[in-house]
Amino acid sequence: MSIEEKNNLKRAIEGILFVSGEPVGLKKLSKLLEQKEDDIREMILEMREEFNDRGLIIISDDEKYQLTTSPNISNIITEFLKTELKDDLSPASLETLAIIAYKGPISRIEIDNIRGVNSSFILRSLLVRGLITKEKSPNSKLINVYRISFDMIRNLGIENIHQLPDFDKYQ
Amino acid sequence: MSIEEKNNLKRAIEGILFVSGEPVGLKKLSKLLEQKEDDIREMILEMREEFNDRGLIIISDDEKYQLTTSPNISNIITEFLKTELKDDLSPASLETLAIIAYKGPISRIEIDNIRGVNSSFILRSLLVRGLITKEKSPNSKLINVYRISFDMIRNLGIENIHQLPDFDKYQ
Amino acid sequence: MIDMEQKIENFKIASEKFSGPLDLLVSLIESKKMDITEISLAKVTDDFLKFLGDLKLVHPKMLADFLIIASKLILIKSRMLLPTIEISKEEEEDIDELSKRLKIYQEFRLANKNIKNLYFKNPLFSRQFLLGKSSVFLPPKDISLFDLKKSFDKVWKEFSEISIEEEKVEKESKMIKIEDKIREIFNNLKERIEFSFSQLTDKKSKKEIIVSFLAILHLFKDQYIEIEQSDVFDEIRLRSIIK
Repeated sequence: MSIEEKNNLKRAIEGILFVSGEPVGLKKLSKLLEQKEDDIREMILEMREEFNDRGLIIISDDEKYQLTTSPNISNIITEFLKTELKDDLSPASLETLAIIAYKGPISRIEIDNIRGVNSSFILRSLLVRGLITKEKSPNSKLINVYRISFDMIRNLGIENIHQLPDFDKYQ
Repeated sequence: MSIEEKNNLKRAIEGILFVSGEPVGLKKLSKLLEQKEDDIREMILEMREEFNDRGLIIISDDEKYQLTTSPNISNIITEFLKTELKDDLSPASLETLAIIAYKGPISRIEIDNIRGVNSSFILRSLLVRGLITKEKSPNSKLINVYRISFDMIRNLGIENIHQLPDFDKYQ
Repeated sequence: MIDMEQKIENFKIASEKFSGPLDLLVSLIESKKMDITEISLAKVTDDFLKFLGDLKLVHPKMLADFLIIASKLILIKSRMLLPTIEISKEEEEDIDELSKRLKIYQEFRLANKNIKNLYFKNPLFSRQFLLGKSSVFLPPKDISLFDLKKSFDKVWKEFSEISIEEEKVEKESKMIKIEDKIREIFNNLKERIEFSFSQLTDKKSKKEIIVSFLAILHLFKDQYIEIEQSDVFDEIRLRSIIK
């Protein structure tokens, strides 16, 4: 392979590992990139060396690869996660949570339509904080619906969602 | 800063952007890393240059930064994610997006004036689709201004809005 | 008669095709490879009015925007045809402003092309927020039932107001079908050879009057009727010329 070909291959590997939340198998990489497994393995070895000064590393297990943050920045990452997850809810997050509480189970499209803005990021952050849960819609397997989590219901000091003020009025 | 300090800072910035996935503001980075905003800005400039051969790039708008895949691996990532992304734009949506991209942040009245029609419905639909964002005007709290979203910047495959063809001509 | 029915069937131009009156106007001028001048505006006036007449279904909000431009075009055209006609300073400024706005609009059409060319050509992909992090219960501090209800009340009220407005517009736009109006006028004309615009629009809503006006413009253009008006604001008389 020429240097340019090698660089292209490395770029592609890095991009794939970046967008994938899970470890990606050597076989899958080889098939997708139309390259021999040995060549992919070699590229990843080279990448690991080149990544020396970087904030990311490639970890592997059982011929599967994953991109993750380097251990020497773990303190700052922990700090970052804390601030992201422990902050008070923004008005936009509270509004989304309230819609899910009163109107759940409800799909993202319905939430977006009520709010008049896209809610993808807020939904994701409410999910990670465990304030809502996601499940497949009983009507369509392609659609996810959201509802308020049981933990959050208890945190509000009620036993079930029907005890929300004016709950019946809004149904 | 010594080279080692610089490298540490860059590692941390990369790691935070990686874990977040979403755009992260300069203020937040500066506070978290306990460094001056100017220094962070400079580090990101250097990182962008160093990322030249890599599969990832840093995109930015409004003093926020996001780590994304590089435009020259779009095809392979699309294949890997098996996503059907192409989401068609009507002439009215396209026109409104173009005005906001080249002239944003811009108010509805200014948009209406260029288009010669009322844009409230189009703006709402672009907001719901997550292609634009709405914020209070820095000059008046009563006026909302619109700018294109990071999602839209990503859809356009550019690092920042100044990379749009003929951007300066419209300023 | 069959010809007329056929014409109604053939009205294919949808208002979605153009994003507004400026878009239509610039398209018409560009299709004739002309620059934006008073002369070119006068030249495309007929085509502009024809388009309005051919509209199958118009969003009432947009219709008003189209009509404002139409009235300016008619003014420009009348001045071309009758150089002796006197126009006020205000009207003069109006014409100037229209050309200016069209030029700005035309520039943005290049911007549209740029956006269209780039859109999803080489998209960049990001990671989901905190991808791979499993969910842990981290409740916000001090969120009460009352906060939740207050926030919901607010967003629900705003949403209900928008829905009502959307429904209203939907209903109105369903009512305003130019082709129905043309049909109605056409049938009227079959029964009476001549009638006035005020007879036609008696006790009708403002929007219906506008649509009726567009409909008679259309019938006039296709030479189904003659229109006569002796002076500004005088009664408009319609006469059938169908053989």
